[in-house]
Amino acid sequence: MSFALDVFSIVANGAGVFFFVAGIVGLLRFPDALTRLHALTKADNLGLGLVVLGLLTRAGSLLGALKLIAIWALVQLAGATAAQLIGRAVRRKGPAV
Amino acid sequence: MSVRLALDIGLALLVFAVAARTIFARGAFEAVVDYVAYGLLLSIVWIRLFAVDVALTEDAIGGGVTGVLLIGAAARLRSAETVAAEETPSGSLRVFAACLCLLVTAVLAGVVLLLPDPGPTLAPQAAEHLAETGLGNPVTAVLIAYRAVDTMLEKVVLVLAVVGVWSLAPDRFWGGAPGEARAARPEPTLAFLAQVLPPLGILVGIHVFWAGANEPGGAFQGGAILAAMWLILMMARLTEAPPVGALWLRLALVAGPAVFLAFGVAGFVMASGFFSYPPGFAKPLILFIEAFMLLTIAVTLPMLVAGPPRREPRP
Amino acid sequence: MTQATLAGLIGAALVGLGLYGLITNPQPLRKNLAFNLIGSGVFLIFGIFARKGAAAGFPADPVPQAMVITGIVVAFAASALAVALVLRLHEETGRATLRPDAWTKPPSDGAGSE
Amino acid sequence: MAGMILFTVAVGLIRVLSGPGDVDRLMAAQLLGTGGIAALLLVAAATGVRGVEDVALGLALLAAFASTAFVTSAAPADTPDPNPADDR
Repeated sequence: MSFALDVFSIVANGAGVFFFVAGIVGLLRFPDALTRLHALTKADNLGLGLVVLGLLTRAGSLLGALKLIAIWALVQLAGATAAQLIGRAVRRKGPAV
Repeated sequence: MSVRLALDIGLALLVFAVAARTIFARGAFEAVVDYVAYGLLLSIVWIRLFAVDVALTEDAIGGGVTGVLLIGAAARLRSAETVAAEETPSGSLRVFAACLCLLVTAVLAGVVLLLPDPGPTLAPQAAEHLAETGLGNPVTAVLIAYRAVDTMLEKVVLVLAVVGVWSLAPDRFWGGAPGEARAARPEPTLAFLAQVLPPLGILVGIHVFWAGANEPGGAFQGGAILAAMWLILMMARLTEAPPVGALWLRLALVAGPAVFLAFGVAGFVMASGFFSYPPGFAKPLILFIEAFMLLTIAVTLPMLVAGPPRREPRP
Repeated sequence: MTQATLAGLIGAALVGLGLYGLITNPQPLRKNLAFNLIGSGVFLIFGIFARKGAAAGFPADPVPQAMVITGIVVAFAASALAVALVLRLHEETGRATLRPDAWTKPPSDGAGSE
Repeated sequence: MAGMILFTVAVGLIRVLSGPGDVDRLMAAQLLGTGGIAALLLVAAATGVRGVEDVALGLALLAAFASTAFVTSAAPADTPDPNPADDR
């Protein structure tokens, strides 16, 4: 059982890292600010989400697990808000800002 | 172990690269964003040094109030940048400065490499009396019990800095509020964030403060998080900075050092001397003092960011 | 222990880097950033003292750690005051420069005058 | 694992270095924040240091601050918008 949990943890963490890499590649390769913003939010949500999921299996206590979930939820909130704000700034001033 | 060492070297190079960016970036705004990123990396370095309390301070202050202060300043100073760019010193001075800095770095690096291992330490002394303070976190014990005068004076420095910032106000604005008048309509997205975040932030701030007695955390870190929450309310324009003449504001600013000092003096009567706590009551007293310091920090830091008064006081 | 030494070496490098920025960069805000870099370099060197002083079951000596925490807070207060001074100077003269001869000229004098 | 995230973050930083505009720099800083949180959690799991969750929690709370400060200070309320019609 613990072996299965370990495998799950490693797979989830690996998938999280994959999304971070994907996000960075998007940030580097996409042509304009709005599409780059799109890539950024995916990395934020899925990358950290999967890393947190992987680490949840190792959380020692309920409080620790709740903290991990809270971290993810807060980053979701921050990411979504920042994306909105940046997106609006881009639209207001044009992509060259 | 070798993987970890490689990681550490990578982290070190990263920190250095971002620091170099901060110095050599073209525009001030770029430099400031680099500096914020640098603060984040630094808190990872502190984790690697097993100094979690420091990491918490670095990210609570560096990620919150410092970022807001510097980004705001860079945006205001944008128009002055082109003028200042003409005053870049000559090539020979740069070379001289570079040589000087390399020398300083070399000397410091030599000192670092020549340090004895294990080095001199006060940890056993800190551990010896830890039980008497009733605390589990040695860093908090050092801050509030062993080196209490330092910490009290540091709060005084914070208050003096606020006095300094406020004294930059033009005469006609004295007693007024910092910052611009509230906008007619706050930006909806920002307002949403500023409504959701503070309740959670206050919870986390108080948790960090409370946990600070035994786990990494404490009044500084908790206070900096609370300060950031007040700041986001002001940034979203859901609330305004209070006028600097407000009595409650001034009381809150001096509450921390005043209470701390009062208990320090009371140590003469209740215990063996200045800033000593009566045995058995140390922990409740420390938490009581820390609660007021939390308040002072949570009020001081946003006032430092908000700057001098910029509006005439209401009659 | 190599990690601690490494951190100390970055600290040394950061002090040098910050010093260079402090000397050569003409903008006060950038000087402020550079000064903060020097500060954090010094803090990191404190960090290696703390880590090397690990004893009595603590992973790091708490005394230097507490001093660094105090230092971070004081450094913030100092930067906030410095930033306020620069902003006020800018409001007053339209410039942000440390050259005294530039302060007396009115802001409308324009950028091309020197 | 933490290394790979750190590497990702490093490449992200190159973006910070070469970003064509302030917005890109901000996006890189945002991603760096999230990546930093992930790296922090993984480092904590790998080395078993206590209390790192609280550090990550603090970072997560403040993750939106740089972007917020940029947006609110980019158009200060005391200077009139140069061309208000452009707002929408």
